[in-house]
Amino acid sequence: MRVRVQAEPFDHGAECARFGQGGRDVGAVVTFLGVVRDDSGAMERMEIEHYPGMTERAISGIVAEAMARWSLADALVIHRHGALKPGESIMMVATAARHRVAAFEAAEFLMDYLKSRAPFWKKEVGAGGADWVAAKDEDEGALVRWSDPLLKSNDV
Amino acid sequence: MRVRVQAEPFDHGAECARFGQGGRDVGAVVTFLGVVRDDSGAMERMEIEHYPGMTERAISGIVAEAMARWSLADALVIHRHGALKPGESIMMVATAARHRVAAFEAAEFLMDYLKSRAPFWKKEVGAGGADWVAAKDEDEGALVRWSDPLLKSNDV
Amino acid sequence: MIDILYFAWVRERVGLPRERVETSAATVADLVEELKAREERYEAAFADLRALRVALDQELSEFTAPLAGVREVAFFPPMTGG
Amino acid sequence: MIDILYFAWVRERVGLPRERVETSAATVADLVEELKAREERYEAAFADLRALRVALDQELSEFTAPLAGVREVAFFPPMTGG
Repeated sequence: MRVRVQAEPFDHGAECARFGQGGRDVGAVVTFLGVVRDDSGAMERMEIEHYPGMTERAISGIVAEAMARWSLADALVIHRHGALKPGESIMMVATAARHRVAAFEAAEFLMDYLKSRAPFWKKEVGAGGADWVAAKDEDEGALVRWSDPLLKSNDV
Repeated sequence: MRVRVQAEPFDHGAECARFGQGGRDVGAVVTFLGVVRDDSGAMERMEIEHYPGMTERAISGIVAEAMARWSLADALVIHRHGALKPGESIMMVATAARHRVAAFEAAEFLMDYLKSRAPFWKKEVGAGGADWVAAKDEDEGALVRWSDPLLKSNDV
Repeated sequence: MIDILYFAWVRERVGLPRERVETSAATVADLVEELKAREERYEAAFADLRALRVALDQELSEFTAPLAGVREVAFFPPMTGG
Repeated sequence: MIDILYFAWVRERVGLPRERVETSAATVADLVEELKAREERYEAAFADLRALRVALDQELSEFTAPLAGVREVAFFPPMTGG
Protein backbone atom coordinates (compact mmCIF):
# COMPACT_ATOMS: atom_id res chain seq x y z
CA MET A 1 0.00 0.00 0.00
CA ARG A 2 1.39 3.34 -1.06
CA VAL A 3 -0.04 6.85 -0.87
CA ARG A 4 1.61 9.81 -2.55
CA VAL A 5 0.43 13.43 -2.45
CA GLN A 6 2.64 15.53 -4.67
CA ALA A 7 2.88 18.61 -6.88
CA GLU A 8 5.06 16.82 -9.46
CA PRO A 9 3.61 14.98 -12.44
CA PHE A 10 3.58 11.18 -12.29
CA ASP A 11 4.05 8.66 -15.08
CA HIS A 12 0.81 6.67 -15.42
CA GLY A 13 2.35 4.04 -17.70
CA ALA A 14 5.34 3.48 -15.45
CA GLU A 15 3.11 3.28 -12.37
CA CYS A 16 0.88 0.72 -14.11
CA ALA A 17 3.93 -1.31 -15.14
CA ARG A 18 5.29 -1.35 -11.58
CA PHE A 19 2.02 -1.98 -9.79
CA GLY A 20 0.93 -5.43 -8.68
CA GLN A 21 3.93 -7.16 -10.19
CA GLY A 22 5.00 -10.41 -8.65
CA GLY A 23 2.03 -10.80 -6.33
CA ARG A 24 1.39 -14.56 -6.17
CA ASP A 25 -2.33 -14.26 -5.58
CA VAL A 26 -3.05 -11.45 -8.00
CA GLY A 27 -5.47 -12.28 -10.80
CA ALA A 28 -6.89 -8.80 -11.39
CA VAL A 29 -5.42 -5.31 -11.48
CA VAL A 30 -7.61 -2.23 -11.94
CA THR A 31 -6.26 1.28 -12.45
CA PHE A 32 -8.05 4.60 -12.61
CA LEU A 33 -6.52 7.76 -14.05
CA GLY A 34 -8.09 11.19 -13.57
CA VAL A 35 -7.33 13.83 -16.19
CA VAL A 36 -8.00 17.60 -16.14
CA ARG A 37 -10.93 18.23 -18.49
CA ASP A 38 -11.70 21.65 -19.90
CA ASP A 39 -15.49 21.63 -20.17
CA SER A 40 -15.86 25.36 -20.77
CA GLY A 41 -13.15 25.50 -23.39
CA ALA A 42 -11.81 28.57 -21.58
CA MET A 43 -9.84 27.04 -18.70
CA GLU A 44 -6.18 27.98 -18.46
CA ARG A 45 -5.39 25.85 -15.47
CA MET A 46 -6.87 23.95 -12.57
CA GLU A 47 -5.50 24.78 -9.13
CA ILE A 48 -5.74 22.07 -6.54
CA GLU A 49 -5.46 23.08 -2.90
CA HIS A 50 -5.10 20.52 -0.13
CA TYR A 51 -4.65 20.24 3.63
CA PRO A 52 -1.10 18.99 4.19
CA GLY A 53 -1.00 16.42 6.96
CA MET A 54 -4.71 15.63 6.91
CA THR A 55 -4.59 14.68 3.24
CA GLU A 56 -2.07 11.86 3.69
CA ARG A 57 -3.84 10.75 6.86
CA ALA A 58 -7.31 10.68 5.32
CA ILE A 59 -6.15 8.83 2.20
CA SER A 60 -4.11 6.30 4.18
CA GLY A 61 -7.17 5.56 6.29
CA ILE A 62 -9.34 5.06 3.23
CA VAL A 63 -6.77 2.82 1.56
CA ALA A 64 -6.34 0.70 4.69
CA GLU A 65 -10.10 0.23 4.84
CA ALA A 66 -10.21 -0.86 1.18
CA MET A 67 -7.29 -3.28 1.66
CA ALA A 68 -9.10 -4.99 4.53
CA ARG A 69 -12.61 -4.94 3.07
CA TRP A 70 -11.64 -6.49 -0.28
CA SER A 71 -8.57 -8.48 0.84
CA LEU A 72 -6.44 -6.59 -1.65
CA ALA A 73 -2.93 -7.76 -2.44
CA ASP A 74 -1.92 -4.14 -3.03
CA ALA A 75 -3.32 -0.64 -3.49
CA LEU A 76 -1.89 2.67 -4.68
CA VAL A 77 -3.16 6.25 -4.59
CA ILE A 78 -1.33 9.19 -6.15
CA HIS A 79 -2.94 12.65 -5.99
CA ARG A 80 -1.41 15.87 -7.22
CA HIS A 81 -1.91 19.42 -5.92
CA GLY A 82 -0.93 22.79 -7.34
CA ALA A 83 -1.54 24.13 -10.84
CA LEU A 84 -2.42 21.69 -13.66
CA LYS A 85 -3.19 22.29 -17.32
CA PRO A 86 -6.07 20.67 -19.26
CA GLY A 87 -5.02 17.16 -20.33
CA GLU A 88 -2.64 16.70 -17.38
CA SER A 89 -3.08 13.72 -15.05
CA ILE A 90 -4.51 14.73 -11.66
CA MET A 91 -4.52 11.47 -9.80
CA MET A 92 -4.52 7.71 -10.06
CA VAL A 93 -5.71 4.73 -8.10
CA ALA A 94 -4.66 1.10 -8.54
CA THR A 95 -5.93 -2.07 -6.86
CA ALA A 96 -4.74 -5.68 -7.09
CA ALA A 97 -6.91 -8.59 -5.98
CA ARG A 98 -7.53 -12.27 -6.70
CA HIS A 99 -10.73 -11.61 -8.61
CA ARG A 100 -12.04 -8.88 -10.88
CA VAL A 101 -15.10 -7.88 -8.86
CA ALA A 102 -13.01 -7.09 -5.77
CA ALA A 103 -10.45 -5.11 -7.78
CA PHE A 104 -13.18 -3.06 -9.50
CA GLU A 105 -15.21 -2.43 -6.36
CA ALA A 106 -12.19 -1.39 -4.31
CA ALA A 107 -11.04 1.05 -7.00
CA GLU A 108 -14.54 2.58 -7.22
CA PHE A 109 -14.74 2.80 -3.43
CA LEU A 110 -11.40 4.62 -3.30
CA MET A 111 -12.51 7.04 -6.03
CA ASP A 112 -15.84 7.75 -4.35
CA TYR A 113 -14.10 8.52 -1.08
CA LEU A 114 -11.36 10.63 -2.66
CA LYS A 115 -14.05 12.70 -4.42
CA SER A 116 -15.86 13.70 -1.23
CA ARG A 117 -13.76 12.84 1.81
CA ALA A 118 -10.13 13.65 1.04
CA PRO A 119 -9.32 17.33 1.69
CA PHE A 120 -8.74 18.62 -1.85
CA TRP A 121 -10.39 21.62 -3.46
CA LYS A 122 -10.34 22.41 -7.15
CA LYS A 123 -10.42 25.86 -8.70
CA GLU A 124 -10.78 26.48 -12.43
CA VAL A 125 -8.85 29.49 -13.62
CA GLY A 126 -9.48 31.05 -17.03
CA ALA A 127 -9.44 34.35 -18.87
CA GLY A 128 -12.87 35.14 -17.44
CA GLY A 129 -11.84 34.63 -13.83
CA ALA A 130 -11.56 31.86 -11.28
CA ASP A 131 -14.22 29.53 -9.87
CA TRP A 132 -14.10 26.96 -7.12
CA VAL A 133 -15.54 23.68 -8.36
CA ALA A 134 -18.74 22.91 -6.46
CA ALA A 135 -19.18 19.51 -4.85
CA LYS A 136 -21.76 17.40 -6.68
CA ASP A 137 -24.72 15.85 -4.91
CA GLU A 138 -24.18 12.66 -6.87
CA ASP A 139 -20.62 12.36 -5.55
CA GLU A 140 -21.96 12.53 -2.01
CA GLY A 141 -24.68 10.07 -3.02
CA ALA A 142 -22.11 7.64 -4.42
CA LEU A 143 -20.86 6.97 -0.88
CA VAL A 144 -24.18 5.41 0.14
CA ARG A 145 -23.24 2.31 -1.85
CA TRP A 146 -20.36 1.57 0.51
CA SER A 147 -21.99 2.23 3.85
CA ASP A 148 -23.76 -1.07 4.17
CA PRO A 149 -21.41 -3.97 4.92
CA LEU A 150 -24.02 -6.29 3.40
CA LEU A 151 -23.23 -4.77 0.03
CA LYS A 152 -19.69 -6.08 0.34
CA SER A 153 -18.49 -8.14 -2.61
CA ASN A 154 -18.51 -11.89 -2.31
CA ASP A 155 -15.16 -11.69 -4.00
CA VAL A 156 -16.07 -13.56 -7.15
CA MET B 1 -11.33 1.49 -30.58
CA ARG B 2 -8.83 -1.29 -30.94
CA VAL B 3 -9.15 -5.05 -30.49
CA ARG B 4 -6.15 -7.36 -30.51
CA VAL B 5 -6.22 -11.16 -30.18
CA GLN B 6 -2.67 -12.45 -30.05
CA ALA B 7 -0.35 -15.18 -28.78
CA GLU B 8 2.45 -12.71 -27.99
CA PRO B 9 2.82 -11.03 -24.61
CA PHE B 10 1.78 -7.37 -24.35
CA ASP B 11 3.27 -4.59 -22.29
CA HIS B 12 0.62 -3.42 -19.80
CA GLY B 13 2.55 -0.31 -18.76
CA ALA B 14 3.22 0.77 -22.35
CA GLU B 15 -0.43 0.15 -23.30
CA CYS B 16 -1.59 2.25 -20.33
CA ALA B 17 0.82 5.04 -21.27
CA ARG B 18 -0.43 5.09 -24.87
CA PHE B 19 -4.12 4.74 -24.12
CA GLY B 20 -6.47 7.73 -23.97
CA GLN B 21 -3.71 10.25 -24.57
CA GLY B 22 -4.71 13.51 -26.15
CA GLY B 23 -8.48 12.95 -26.02
CA ARG B 24 -9.94 16.41 -25.41
CA ASP B 25 -12.99 15.17 -23.54
CA VAL B 26 -11.31 12.49 -21.48
CA GLY B 27 -11.55 12.95 -17.72
CA ALA B 28 -11.36 9.31 -16.67
CA VAL B 29 -9.37 6.29 -17.85
CA VAL B 30 -9.95 2.82 -16.38
CA THR B 31 -7.76 -0.18 -17.14
CA PHE B 32 -8.18 -3.82 -16.20
CA LEU B 33 -5.36 -6.35 -16.33
CA GLY B 34 -6.00 -10.10 -16.00
CA VAL B 35 -3.15 -12.25 -14.71
CA VAL B 36 -2.76 -16.06 -14.66
CA ARG B 37 -3.27 -17.17 -11.06
CA ASP B 38 -2.10 -20.54 -9.80
CA ASP B 39 -4.73 -21.43 -7.21
CA SER B 40 -3.75 -25.06 -6.86
CA GLY B 41 -0.03 -24.33 -6.56
CA ALA B 42 0.53 -27.13 -9.09
CA MET B 43 -0.20 -25.40 -12.40
CA GLU B 44 2.56 -25.45 -14.98
CA ARG B 45 0.73 -23.45 -17.58
CA MET B 46 -2.64 -22.23 -18.72
CA GLU B 47 -3.62 -23.00 -22.31
CA ILE B 48 -6.10 -20.65 -23.92
CA GLU B 49 -7.93 -21.88 -27.00
CA HIS B 50 -10.04 -19.57 -29.12
CA TYR B 51 -12.16 -19.50 -32.27
CA PRO B 52 -10.20 -17.47 -34.83
CA GLY B 53 -12.51 -15.21 -36.78
CA MET B 54 -15.40 -15.35 -34.34
CA THR B 55 -13.20 -14.09 -31.49
CA GLU B 56 -12.33 -10.80 -33.18
CA ARG B 57 -15.89 -10.42 -34.39
CA ALA B 58 -17.49 -11.07 -31.02
CA ILE B 59 -15.11 -8.74 -29.18
CA SER B 60 -15.47 -5.97 -31.77
CA GLY B 61 -19.23 -6.18 -31.40
CA ILE B 62 -19.02 -5.96 -27.61
CA VAL B 63 -16.61 -3.02 -27.75
CA ALA B 64 -18.79 -1.14 -30.25
CA GLU B 65 -21.76 -1.62 -27.94
CA ALA B 66 -19.80 -0.27 -24.96
CA MET B 67 -18.53 2.73 -26.96
CA ALA B 68 -22.09 3.70 -27.88
CA ARG B 69 -23.76 2.93 -24.56
CA TRP B 70 -21.30 4.94 -22.43
CA SER B 71 -20.23 7.50 -25.05
CA LEU B 72 -16.63 6.41 -24.65
CA ALA B 73 -13.83 8.47 -26.16
CA ASP B 74 -11.83 5.27 -26.66
CA ALA B 75 -11.71 1.60 -25.74
CA LEU B 76 -9.12 -1.14 -26.02
CA VAL B 77 -9.24 -4.91 -25.61
CA ILE B 78 -6.20 -7.18 -25.82
CA HIS B 79 -6.64 -10.92 -25.24
CA ARG B 80 -3.97 -13.56 -25.55
CA HIS B 81 -4.29 -17.19 -26.56
CA GLY B 82 -1.86 -20.11 -26.40
CA ALA B 83 0.24 -21.24 -23.43
CA LEU B 84 0.78 -18.87 -20.48
CA LYS B 85 2.67 -19.30 -17.22
CA PRO B 86 1.38 -18.28 -13.78
CA GLY B 87 1.98 -14.56 -13.29
CA GLU B 88 1.75 -13.77 -17.01
CA SER B 89 -0.76 -11.21 -18.26
CA ILE B 90 -3.71 -12.83 -20.07
CA MET B 91 -5.68 -9.82 -21.21
CA MET B 92 -6.43 -6.18 -20.66
CA VAL B 93 -9.26 -3.77 -21.16
CA ALA B 94 -9.10 0.03 -21.15
CA THR B 95 -11.86 2.64 -21.37
CA ALA B 96 -11.73 6.44 -21.63
CA ALA B 97 -14.73 8.63 -20.84
CA ARG B 98 -15.62 12.08 -19.57
CA HIS B 99 -16.61 10.83 -16.15
CA ARG B 100 -15.47 8.08 -13.82
CA VAL B 101 -18.77 6.20 -13.52
CA ALA B 102 -18.99 5.66 -17.29
CA ALA B 103 -15.35 4.55 -17.54
CA PHE B 104 -15.77 2.07 -14.67
CA GLU B 105 -19.10 0.69 -15.86
CA ALA B 106 -17.91 0.23 -19.44
CA ALA B 107 -14.79 -1.62 -18.29
CA GLU B 108 -16.85 -3.92 -16.07
CA PHE B 109 -19.34 -4.50 -18.87
CA LEU B 110 -16.51 -5.47 -21.25
CA MET B 111 -15.02 -7.82 -18.66
CA ASP B 112 -18.37 -9.47 -17.91
CA TYR B 113 -18.95 -10.08 -21.62
CA LEU B 114 -15.42 -11.31 -22.29
CA LYS B 115 -15.80 -13.81 -19.45
CA SER B 116 -18.90 -15.51 -20.85
CA ARG B 117 -19.49 -14.41 -24.44
CA ALA B 118 -16.13 -14.24 -26.21
CA PRO B 119 -15.05 -17.65 -27.57
CA PHE B 120 -12.09 -18.45 -25.33
CA TRP B 121 -11.57 -21.62 -23.32
CA LYS B 122 -9.00 -22.05 -20.58
CA LYS B 123 -7.24 -25.26 -19.64
CA GLU B 124 -5.01 -25.63 -16.61
CA VAL B 125 -2.09 -27.98 -17.17
CA GLY B 126 -0.02 -29.33 -14.29
CA ALA B 127 1.98 -32.34 -13.19
CA GLY B 128 -1.27 -34.06 -12.22
CA GLY B 129 -2.92 -33.63 -15.59
CA ALA B 130 -5.00 -31.10 -17.48
CA ASP B 131 -8.41 -29.63 -16.69
CA TRP B 132 -10.70 -27.37 -18.65
CA VAL B 133 -11.76 -24.44 -16.48
CA ALA B 134 -15.50 -24.64 -15.85
CA ALA B 135 -17.67 -21.58 -16.50
CA LYS B 136 -18.89 -20.03 -13.26
CA ASP B 137 -22.57 -19.41 -12.61
CA GLU B 138 -21.70 -16.03 -11.15
CA ASP B 139 -19.99 -14.99 -14.38
CA GLU B 140 -23.18 -15.78 -16.26
CA GLY B 141 -25.15 -13.97 -13.57
CA ALA B 142 -22.96 -10.88 -13.90
CA LEU B 143 -24.44 -10.25 -17.35
CA VAL B 144 -27.90 -9.63 -15.90
CA ARG B 145 -26.71 -6.24 -14.69
CA TRP B 146 -26.26 -5.03 -18.25
CA SER B 147 -29.39 -6.38 -19.89
CA ASP B 148 -31.72 -3.63 -18.72
CA PRO B 149 -31.18 -0.33 -20.53
CA LEU B 150 -32.67 1.43 -17.48
CA LEU B 151 -29.56 0.43 -15.55
CA LYS B 152 -27.51 2.53 -17.90
CA SER B 153 -25.25 5.07 -16.26
CA ASN B 154 -26.39 8.66 -16.14
CA ASP B 155 -22.82 9.43 -16.96
CA VAL B 156 -21.96 11.29 -13.78
CA MET C 1 -21.92 -29.43 -47.30
CA ILE C 2 -21.38 -27.74 -43.96
CA ASP C 3 -18.22 -27.06 -41.94
CA ILE C 4 -18.40 -28.23 -38.33
CA LEU C 5 -15.89 -26.90 -35.79
CA TYR C 6 -15.26 -28.25 -32.29
CA PHE C 7 -13.51 -26.45 -29.44
CA ALA C 8 -12.09 -27.27 -26.01
CA TRP C 9 -13.30 -30.60 -24.55
CA VAL C 10 -15.84 -31.04 -27.35
CA ARG C 11 -12.90 -31.07 -29.77
CA GLU C 12 -11.04 -33.53 -27.53
CA ARG C 13 -14.01 -35.90 -27.31
CA VAL C 14 -14.81 -35.80 -31.01
CA GLY C 15 -11.10 -36.18 -31.73
CA LEU C 16 -10.78 -33.52 -34.41
CA PRO C 17 -10.97 -29.71 -34.63
CA ARG C 18 -13.15 -29.52 -37.75
CA GLU C 19 -14.75 -31.57 -40.45
CA ARG C 20 -16.93 -31.07 -43.47
CA VAL C 21 -20.15 -33.08 -43.58
CA GLU C 22 -22.98 -33.69 -45.98
CA THR C 23 -26.23 -33.20 -44.12
CA SER C 24 -29.89 -32.54 -44.72
CA ALA C 25 -30.58 -31.71 -41.07
CA ALA C 26 -33.14 -28.95 -40.69
CA THR C 27 -31.96 -27.64 -37.32
CA VAL C 28 -28.87 -27.73 -35.14
CA ALA C 29 -30.58 -30.30 -32.91
CA ASP C 30 -31.20 -32.51 -35.95
CA LEU C 31 -27.52 -32.24 -36.91
CA VAL C 32 -26.51 -33.25 -33.38
CA GLU C 33 -28.75 -36.33 -33.64
CA GLU C 34 -27.13 -37.27 -36.95
CA LEU C 35 -23.65 -36.92 -35.47
CA LYS C 36 -24.55 -38.91 -32.34
CA ALA C 37 -25.82 -41.73 -34.53
CA ARG C 38 -22.51 -41.93 -36.36
CA GLU C 39 -20.03 -42.93 -33.64
CA GLU C 40 -19.63 -43.26 -29.91
CA ARG C 41 -17.21 -40.32 -29.65
CA TYR C 42 -19.98 -38.00 -30.87
CA GLU C 43 -22.32 -39.57 -28.37
CA ALA C 44 -19.77 -38.67 -25.66
CA ALA C 45 -19.30 -35.13 -26.92
CA PHE C 46 -23.01 -34.36 -27.19
CA ALA C 47 -24.24 -36.30 -24.15
CA ASP C 48 -25.52 -33.17 -22.36
CA LEU C 49 -26.61 -30.32 -24.60
CA ARG C 50 -27.09 -28.02 -21.61
CA ALA C 51 -23.29 -28.11 -21.20
CA LEU C 52 -22.81 -27.00 -24.81
CA ARG C 53 -23.05 -23.83 -26.86
CA VAL C 54 -23.45 -23.47 -30.60
CA ALA C 55 -22.45 -20.74 -33.04
CA LEU C 56 -23.83 -20.48 -36.59
CA ASP C 57 -21.54 -18.63 -38.99
CA GLN C 58 -19.69 -17.25 -35.95
CA GLU C 59 -22.76 -15.91 -34.15
CA LEU C 60 -23.97 -17.48 -30.91
CA SER C 61 -27.23 -19.30 -31.57
CA GLU C 62 -29.66 -21.93 -30.26
CA PHE C 63 -29.97 -25.68 -30.82
CA THR C 64 -33.46 -25.07 -32.19
CA ALA C 65 -32.14 -22.74 -34.92
CA PRO C 66 -32.60 -23.76 -38.60
CA LEU C 67 -29.51 -24.68 -40.61
CA ALA C 68 -30.72 -23.36 -43.96
CA GLY C 69 -28.03 -21.21 -45.53
CA VAL C 70 -25.55 -21.82 -42.72
CA ARG C 71 -21.99 -22.60 -43.81
CA GLU C 72 -20.19 -23.01 -40.49
CA VAL C 73 -21.45 -24.61 -37.28
CA ALA C 74 -19.30 -24.57 -34.14
CA PHE C 75 -19.86 -26.58 -30.94
CA PHE C 76 -18.11 -25.74 -27.68
CA PRO C 77 -18.55 -25.58 -23.91
CA PRO C 78 -19.51 -22.30 -22.16
CA MET C 79 -16.78 -19.74 -22.72
CA THR C 80 -14.20 -18.95 -20.06
CA GLY C 81 -12.39 -15.89 -21.34
CA GLY C 82 -11.16 -12.81 -19.53
CA MET D 1 -4.76 28.88 22.19
CA ILE D 2 -6.05 27.10 19.16
CA ASP D 3 -4.87 27.00 15.51
CA ILE D 4 -7.56 27.77 12.96
CA LEU D 5 -7.00 26.85 9.31
CA TYR D 6 -9.06 27.98 6.32
CA PHE D 7 -9.13 26.38 2.87
CA ALA D 8 -10.48 27.19 -0.58
CA TRP D 9 -13.09 29.99 -0.68
CA VAL D 10 -13.30 30.06 3.12
CA ARG D 11 -9.62 31.02 3.13
CA GLU D 12 -10.26 33.65 0.45
CA ARG D 13 -13.16 35.22 2.34
CA VAL D 14 -11.38 35.25 5.69
CA GLY D 15 -8.30 36.56 3.91
CA LEU D 16 -5.72 34.33 5.56
CA PRO D 17 -4.79 30.63 5.54
CA ARG D 18 -4.36 30.22 9.29
CA GLU D 19 -4.34 32.07 12.57
CA ARG D 20 -3.92 31.34 16.23
CA VAL D 21 -6.72 32.50 18.52
CA GLU D 22 -7.43 32.63 22.22
CA THR D 23 -10.88 31.20 22.82
CA SER D 24 -13.02 29.74 25.52
CA ALA D 25 -15.65 28.45 23.07
CA ALA D 26 -17.09 25.12 24.19
CA THR D 27 -18.04 23.84 20.74
CA VAL D 28 -17.15 24.46 17.10
CA ALA D 29 -20.44 26.34 16.67
CA ASP D 30 -19.53 28.62 19.61
CA LEU D 31 -16.15 29.32 18.00
CA VAL D 32 -17.88 30.19 14.72
CA GLU D 33 -20.12 32.70 16.58
CA GLU D 34 -17.05 34.29 18.21
CA LEU D 35 -15.35 34.65 14.83
CA LYS D 36 -18.48 36.08 13.13
CA ALA D 37 -18.73 38.71 15.87
CA ARG D 38 -15.16 39.86 15.16
CA GLU D 39 -15.29 41.17 11.60
CA GLU D 40 -17.42 41.23 8.49
CA ARG D 41 -15.11 38.93 6.51
CA TYR D 42 -15.80 36.14 9.03
CA GLU D 43 -19.50 36.88 8.72
CA ALA D 44 -19.12 36.37 4.95
CA ALA D 45 -17.11 33.16 5.32
CA PHE D 46 -19.47 31.54 7.83
CA ALA D 47 -22.78 32.84 6.42
CA ASP D 48 -24.08 29.33 5.60
CA LEU D 49 -22.77 26.53 7.78
CA ARG D 50 -24.45 23.92 5.57
CA ALA D 51 -21.95 24.88 2.88
CA LEU D 52 -19.03 24.25 5.25
CA ARG D 53 -17.16 21.32 6.71
CA VAL D 54 -14.99 21.22 9.80
CA ALA D 55 -12.04 19.05 10.83
CA LEU D 56 -10.74 18.80 14.41
CA ASP D 57 -7.11 17.78 14.65
CA GLN D 58 -7.32 16.62 11.03
CA GLU D 59 -10.39 14.42 11.47
CA LEU D 60 -13.72 15.34 9.87
CA SER D 61 -16.13 16.38 12.61
CA GLU D 62 -19.39 18.21 13.35
CA PHE D 63 -20.19 21.79 14.30
CA THR D 64 -21.73 20.50 17.52
CA ALA D 65 -18.48 18.83 18.58
CA PRO D 66 -16.74 20.03 21.79
CA LEU D 67 -13.41 21.86 21.46
CA ALA D 68 -11.88 20.60 24.72
CA GLY D 69 -8.36 19.34 24.02
CA VAL D 70 -8.47 20.25 20.34
CA ARG D 71 -5.35 21.96 19.00
CA GLU D 72 -6.23 22.49 15.33
CA VAL D 73 -9.58 23.43 13.78
CA ALA D 74 -9.97 23.62 10.00
CA PHE D 75 -12.90 25.14 8.06
CA PHE D 76 -13.47 24.43 4.38
CA PRO D 77 -16.14 23.81 1.74
CA PRO D 78 -17.14 20.25 0.73
CA MET D 79 -14.15 18.49 -0.77
CA THR D 80 -13.74 18.10 -4.52
CA GLY D 81 -10.83 15.70 -4.94
CA GLY D 82 -10.34 12.85 -7.35
